[in-house]
Amino acid sequence: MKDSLKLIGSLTAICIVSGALLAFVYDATAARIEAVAQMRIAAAAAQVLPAHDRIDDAIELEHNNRRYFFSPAYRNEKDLVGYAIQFSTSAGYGGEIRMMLGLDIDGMTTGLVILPGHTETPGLGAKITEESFLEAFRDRPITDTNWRVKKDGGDMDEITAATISSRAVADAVMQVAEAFEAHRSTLREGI
Amino acid sequence: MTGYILLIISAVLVNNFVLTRFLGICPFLGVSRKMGTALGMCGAVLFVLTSASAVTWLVYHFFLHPDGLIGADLTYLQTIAFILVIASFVQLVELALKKTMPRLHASLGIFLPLITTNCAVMGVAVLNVQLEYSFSKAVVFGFAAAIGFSLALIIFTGLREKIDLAHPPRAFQGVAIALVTAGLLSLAFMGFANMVN
Amino acid sequence: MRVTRALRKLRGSIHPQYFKGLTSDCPITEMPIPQKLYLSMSQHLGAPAKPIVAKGDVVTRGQCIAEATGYISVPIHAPVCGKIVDIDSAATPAGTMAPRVVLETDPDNTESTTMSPLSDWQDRPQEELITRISEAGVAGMGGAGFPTHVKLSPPSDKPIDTIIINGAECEPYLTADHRLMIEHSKGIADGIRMMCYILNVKSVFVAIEENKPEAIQAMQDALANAEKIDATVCILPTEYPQGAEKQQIAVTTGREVPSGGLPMDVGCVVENVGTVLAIAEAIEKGIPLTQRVTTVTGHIVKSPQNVLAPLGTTYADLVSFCGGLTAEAAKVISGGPMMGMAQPNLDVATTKTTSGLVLLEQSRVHIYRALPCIGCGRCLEACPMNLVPAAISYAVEGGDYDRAESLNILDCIECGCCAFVCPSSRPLVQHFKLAKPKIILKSRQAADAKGAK
Amino acid sequence: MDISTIILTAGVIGGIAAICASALAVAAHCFAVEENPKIGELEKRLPGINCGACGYAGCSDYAKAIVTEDEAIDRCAPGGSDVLEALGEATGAAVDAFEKTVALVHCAGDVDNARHRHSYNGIMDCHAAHQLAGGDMTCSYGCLGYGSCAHVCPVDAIEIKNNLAIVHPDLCIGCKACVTSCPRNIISMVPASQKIHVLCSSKDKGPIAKKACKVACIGCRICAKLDESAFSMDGFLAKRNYSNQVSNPAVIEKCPGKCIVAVGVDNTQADQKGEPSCA
Amino acid sequence: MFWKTFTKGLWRENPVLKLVLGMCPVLAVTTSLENALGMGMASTFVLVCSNTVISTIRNIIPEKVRIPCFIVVIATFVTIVDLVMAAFVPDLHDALGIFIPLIVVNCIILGRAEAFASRHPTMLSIVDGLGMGAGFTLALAALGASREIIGSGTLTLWNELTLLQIPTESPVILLILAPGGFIMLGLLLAGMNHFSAWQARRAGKAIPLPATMDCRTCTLCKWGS
Amino acid sequence: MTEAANPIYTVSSAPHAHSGDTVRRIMLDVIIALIPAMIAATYFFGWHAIRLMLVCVIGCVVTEAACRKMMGRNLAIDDLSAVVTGILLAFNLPPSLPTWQALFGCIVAIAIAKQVFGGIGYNPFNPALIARVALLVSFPAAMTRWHSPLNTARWTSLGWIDGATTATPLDMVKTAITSGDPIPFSWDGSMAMRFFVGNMDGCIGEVSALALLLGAAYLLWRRCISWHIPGSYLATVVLFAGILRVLNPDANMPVSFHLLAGGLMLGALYMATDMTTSPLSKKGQLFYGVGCGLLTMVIRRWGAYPEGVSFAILLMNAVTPLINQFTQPGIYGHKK
Ligand SMILES: Cc1cc2nc3c(=O)[nH]c(=O)nc-3n(C[C@H](O)[C@H](O)[C@H](O)COP(=O)(O)O)c2cc1C
Ligand SMILES: Cc1cc2nc3c(=O)[nH]c(=O)nc-3n(C[C@H](O)[C@H](O)[C@H](O)COP(=O)(O)O)c2cc1C
Ligand SMILES: Cc1cc2nc3c(=O)[nH]c(=O)nc-3n(C[C@H](O)[C@H](O)[C@H](O)COP(=O)(O)O)c2cc1C
Ligand SMILES: Cc1cc2nc3c(=O)[nH]c(=O)nc-3n(C[C@H](O)[C@H](O)[C@H](O)CO)c2cc1C
Ligand code: SF4
Ligand code: SF4
Ligand code: SF4
Ligand code: SF4
Ligand code: FES
Repeated sequence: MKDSLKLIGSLTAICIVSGALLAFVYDATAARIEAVAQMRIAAAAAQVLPAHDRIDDAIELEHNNRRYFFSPAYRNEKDLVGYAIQFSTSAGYGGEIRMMLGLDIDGMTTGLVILPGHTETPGLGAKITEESFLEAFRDRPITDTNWRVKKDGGDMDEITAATISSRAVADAVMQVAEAFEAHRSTLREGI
Repeated sequence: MTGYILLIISAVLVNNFVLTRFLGICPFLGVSRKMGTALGMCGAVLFVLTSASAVTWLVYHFFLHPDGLIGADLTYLQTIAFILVIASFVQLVELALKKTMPRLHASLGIFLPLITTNCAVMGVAVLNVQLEYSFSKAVVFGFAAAIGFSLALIIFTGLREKIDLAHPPRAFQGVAIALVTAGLLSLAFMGFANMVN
Repeated sequence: MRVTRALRKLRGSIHPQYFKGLTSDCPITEMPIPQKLYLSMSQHLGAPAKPIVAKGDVVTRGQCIAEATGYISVPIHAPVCGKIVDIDSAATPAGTMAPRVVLETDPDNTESTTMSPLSDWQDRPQEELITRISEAGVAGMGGAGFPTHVKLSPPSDKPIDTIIINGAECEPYLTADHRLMIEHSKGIADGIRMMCYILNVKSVFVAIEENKPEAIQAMQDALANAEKIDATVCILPTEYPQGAEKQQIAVTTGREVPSGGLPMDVGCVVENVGTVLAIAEAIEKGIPLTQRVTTVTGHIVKSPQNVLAPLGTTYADLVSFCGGLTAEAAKVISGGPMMGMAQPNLDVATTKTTSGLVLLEQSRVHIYRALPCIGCGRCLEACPMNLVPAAISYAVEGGDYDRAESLNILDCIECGCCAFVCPSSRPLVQHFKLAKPKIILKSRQAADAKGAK
Repeated sequence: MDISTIILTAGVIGGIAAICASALAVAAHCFAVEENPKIGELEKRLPGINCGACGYAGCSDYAKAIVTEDEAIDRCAPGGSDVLEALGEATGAAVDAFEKTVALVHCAGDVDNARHRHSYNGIMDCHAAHQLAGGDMTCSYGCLGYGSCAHVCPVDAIEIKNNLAIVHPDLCIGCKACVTSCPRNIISMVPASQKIHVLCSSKDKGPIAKKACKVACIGCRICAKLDESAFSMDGFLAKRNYSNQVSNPAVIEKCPGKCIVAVGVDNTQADQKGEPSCA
Repeated sequence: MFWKTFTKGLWRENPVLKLVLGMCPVLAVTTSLENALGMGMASTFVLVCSNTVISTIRNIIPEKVRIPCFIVVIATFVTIVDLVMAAFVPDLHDALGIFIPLIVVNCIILGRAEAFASRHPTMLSIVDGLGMGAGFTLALAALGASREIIGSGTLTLWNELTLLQIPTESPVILLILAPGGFIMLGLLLAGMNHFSAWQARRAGKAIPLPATMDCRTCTLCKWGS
Repeated sequence: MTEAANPIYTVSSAPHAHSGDTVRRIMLDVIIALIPAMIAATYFFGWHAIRLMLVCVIGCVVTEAACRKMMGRNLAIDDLSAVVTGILLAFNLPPSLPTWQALFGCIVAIAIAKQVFGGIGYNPFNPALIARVALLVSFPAAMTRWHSPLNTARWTSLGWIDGATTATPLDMVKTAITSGDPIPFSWDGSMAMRFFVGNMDGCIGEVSALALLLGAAYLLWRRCISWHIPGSYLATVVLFAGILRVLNPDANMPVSFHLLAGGLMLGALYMATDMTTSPLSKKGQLFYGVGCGLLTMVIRRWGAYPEGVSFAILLMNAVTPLINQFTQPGIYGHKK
């Protein structure tokens, strides 16, 4: 019995010490971990939406059962310059592809990035992350572009031998355009 | 229902625990010499993975999750809590088995401790949290992962029983040839890639 | 008397080139007595016989020179008169060392000691006949050389209802049994009747392959008016290994000897035609088994023929009796090419089981240059026991004898079909012969250990 | 840093630990199974290479045998004196001096010396060759050279050179695996300190032995006469008595069969070390 | 003494190449040199810390709960690493994924705790942890570098520092996929075996047997008993 | 040593007779059987077929020799198995594959998939298929692009003049079905005939079912292969494809398409039948063939890759040791 108590006691004691230590470390890192998430969005936004210095929490929209995160971006802390739109598609060859599209207040796209973590085939579908594919998505009017691959009668060049991935990206942007159209009023301030 | 079936197919074939996720390689290499031991291991893994999924899910959602009993976000304690719970649970079962069913213990029980320090069990617990599975999904996932592990282990044991009698060059004898074989097996499993999207 | 065909087909089988034409038409010729006879004490399966003569002793034909050393053992008799000049140890045709008695013959002395003929055998008790067979040194002449009296005294819980006379002679080259059936069909028929009497059995099958029509005819004639027994001449297709006991039981009676069992487990006794003849001679004439017909053959033998030679004749003597060789031999086989044993030289002497002596020139010698098994599965097709020779040999090669055992290596009859067909030229049978004794030893030790506890 | 968070965290994890530990303690109590702690104790002292030299399935099996069956403690050859001492300490058994032994092949009949009787065609394994007509060497005692011993040696200490098995004494760990593997029974363990050996196993009479092999023992008794304490005769074969060192090295010169050899000293076995042959 | 303890882990008893332990992270995270190094260093950190703590408290832990206590200590440091990496090297943290929490079940760490730290003084245990960790990192780096070079045609650190660029359009992607991991590790092990054999032969020593992963040789399973 | 007075006899274990068949002869038969397909490949793809076949055969043989030499074992290239592997590997490559990638395939096939295990007979997986899959995974772009057969440039150019590449029929069908589009070509009798003869996009050796069947007939006649594997394999595919077609004619192609398109014929007749990697017993071979058929169709229908033959056969290779264990024939004298 005494043995058992000693046994329980020592394990519990060690755990209590560990717990305390961890609580301390957690406390010390929590803020930073939180910030990392913000920083990531900011970094991506910096790529797709140049010239802003503040970005707010995203407005979540739903359209056709898909969710879109519109983060408004400001210059000089107050002038809205556009939105960084986070969205994703699961129509890729390998699975989900997460993207961010930049949109300025004139309704022109300012850039598209594929966020890390996609599973398209290296050498084929993975080419969607390359500038040569993505540049076609820049500087186009969001509502007046036929965001589809040429094979489907749209305006976008598909990547040779990776139509599926190209199509997935283009179609997803098309959906963004529709969502934007539908929710234009929700997105206050201007546009 | 189809959701569960897809989950199972995915865990067994497409994202096989051993061959594509690299979880539980140690027992995969270690107990694949003889079919008898491999089968024993499979039985033990099936049991432990399924029940560990359940136990860790409960611990996570009742104690660690902010919506649980405690009401505070203690999710960062998941590693330490999981390993503690799994290790104790497995040992408990082993002790009980040894006493009450010595025959079963001799065939399956001896593998139980081996599984404690094994990535597959811890992996399944962590994945359940990461993939935000419900309780029933978590249990099914644990079970399917174990089936995937067993499938890979049994096939691999069959191959190894052949290869152990082959004549590889000396440098390849032992683990090296086993790893190459596992690689080729994993290559064959790539045929299931992206089957469930 | 009936004539039938095989009840069923062999499961696996092969069709080697037979070359029986070399000797099948050569009548049995008796050989002049050689100068020296080398009588191995291990002429049969079981414990070797123990010499009861000493160096310098003079013996007469038919005199017992070595006595049986147990139940599964038979005595050995002097084939001719002469003087014992040496008792030493030498290799048997099987390659094992055994004591040997060297007899310097005295061809002019025709004296002989025989046992009393039991021509009224039908009125004598069966035990007496069995004792006679044992005293006459009769052991199986078709294969392993198992003491015949043991086979004829089955335990009471294993009733025998069928006797099968093995005249298949499925081995290529050999024709000794073939000629025996043609020339001594009457004696064989007598022997059959005696066996029936001893075992109290009516049903007899005489199994002969269809490539021996003359023998089939002769046996039919000899058995035509056999009263009191129900004899059947069973014509088998020409396929190797039709003559193997288990296979023969299956094709003639449809029964299957259980694994690890004996023919008597399914109520059968299988005897070679030569053995049957020896039984008849021993009982009716009181002559012990001291000579046998051996086919001396091969494309390089000048006049291949079926030789009736005393036991202990060296192979060199046999060859020179057949006129010597036309080209240098590269391989000398005691027995047939499928199951016979290759000999290191011609100094080895015949025994009760030497059914043939085959001499091959270099171009007919198959050299084993083993490749790994490529898994073609031909050996499976060929195996009459339905084993998986490829897997067994793979296991033996890798030293995994437990697996070999679990693959039923012990059921292998070493017929050689698998090695015959293997394109990788694997020494499959050698693997089995290598592993079987070790496995048997191990399981025996395990059994002993169990018994000790 | 909020002290209550720390207390909460520590409390939760401590609580989980306490529950687990108590459950275990209860279980350990309820399901206790007797086991001899000594076995584990001994096992720790064994090298753990599971080579089987002791004759058991592995180190733990041997440890068990020592405790439960009173098995001798000197059976772990690879462990040598260190392990013996450690085991002695643990069991309290008396420890005799541990003499290192190595395997020796009592044959010098390589291709140059021994004659072949026939040409063997079959599995490259001594047992298999021996099974067929008693082996392909004219000498029915000598090494067949198909390397069954080399095959079982766990440390590659045996090399087949010119059709003759040669043990490298400094590589041999004394596990005895080769001894039982030889169908000719010509390998035996000899003290590592002894360097002079009779490298012949032929019991044949002189002329027969001589005809079969150039370096055969012809049973002339010269060695036994020159050094009685170290050599004796067994029929036509000289035997080394390893409890004594060779006092008269002249035997090497005088042996007409040239089968008494100083191994590992001059141009002899150990000297011939080269690339171990690869199976 | 210290030096010997340190180098032991680097080569003679290299946990990956000689002892064949902790294979999961070795295979999973070595798709690039950077990940490999990250994993190696994270594990080394945990190894050193847990060795330190365990050898310090080794005398006050009751025998019966020895291993559970070790596990708790290890898990604590793993969690610390997890949190710190999430905060300061988030990309690496993402790339290593669940293999960070899985450090806790890495046999090497528990193995060293059990086999070394619980029997040796603190300083020596730290050195042992450093050596083993360095050996682990080295093996991971070798594997990661070779897989990255062949599999993606580059060798990059911290996302921008390109050390090497193979001028090819089509690298052998196989190498960075799961099968490539197994095969490359197999080849690496075979190379090591060959090298050790060659070394031994040159030194006239017994040729070491190639590593075999066999549960009999692992001491971990006996925990708690 | 003086010359022995007596001749030295050969002593070996029984049997002393042999059928005379050799591995080399079997391999030679396979090579002979592949000749029609080689001719077809050359006719349809011209110089590039010749280039690939030469590169693969030489690559495989040289790799084999080099490996054997490094391992210090006898060369054993005269058994011709490396030649067979080379030809079959070439047959599994698209005509435009760069030479260096084909060579990489040879090294994978012979070094990694065969010699590492000890050479002929010891490899658990089909070497040529391992190489094909390794290439497919490594260079998906190069391995899934095709230049059509009878391309005008097939004889005139060392490279391909016109850059136009297409997907194979299976690939097009798969792309169409997954994206819900109509199937881009019509499948009728004349189309089927075209495919049967070999005028379709695909790997150089897989296109002509006619040539492959001719060769297979020879192999069957020579008893190098038995009907069990190809028979059960093709029958399963027919059955499975038929059921799918009946259930949903819009999303599934007819049975004849599945039989003729892609590498099914090549796989079923020449690659699934590789003796080393397929079960020993006839019963096991039936299971194996059925397994191959099922997996092929599952991967074709639901998998990411348009073609499932290679993976199916490799997966069944993996379970072959298990099949061998569970299909031990009923041994004489054992209770059934
Ligand atoms: C191994 C392999 C990987 C593939 N990966 C992708 C991919 O990542 N993205 C993609 O769109 N298609 C991928 N494909 C599909 C084919 O390339 C398909 O033919 C193509 O997407 C459609 O053809 P097209 O672009 O020529 O119209 C892959 C195919 C294979 C065999
Ligand atoms: C160990 C052993 C024991 C045998 N015991 C008996 C027996 O008790 N009764 C019997 O009729 N035959 C017995 N036999 C003989 C066999 O049935 C068989 O006839 C004999 O082995 C010769 O067969 P073979 O030439 O096909 O090898 C025995 C054989 C062996 C090897
Ligand atoms: C493969 C094989 C083939 C055999 N062929 C014959 C044969 O052709 N003729 C024969 O009499 N015995 C043959 N035997 C021996 C028989 O199995 C059996 O032992 C013998 O007929 C028993 O009779 P015995 O005791 O009178 O010799 C063969 C055995 C084996 C294993
Ligand atoms: C009928 C038959 C089919 C074969 N098929 C293949 C094959 O698909 N791939 C291959 O690499 N070798 C093949 N081979 C050759 C050989 O069996 C192969 O290289 C072995 O797997 C090597 O051990 C085949 C041989 C035969 C007799
Ligand atoms: S020797 Fe044995 S394994 Fe081979 S065919 Fe005959 S019975 Fe079958
Ligand atoms: S016949 Fe020879 S190569 Fe064919 S499966 Fe049997 S052992 Fe293997
Ligand atoms: S010593 Fe014995 S086992 Fe070794 S090679 Fe010589 S005969 Fe064979
Ligand atoms: S097997 Fe090797 S190590 Fe063992 S005793 Fe023999 S030579 Fe020495
Ligand atoms: S490292 Fe994953 S099971 Fe050992």
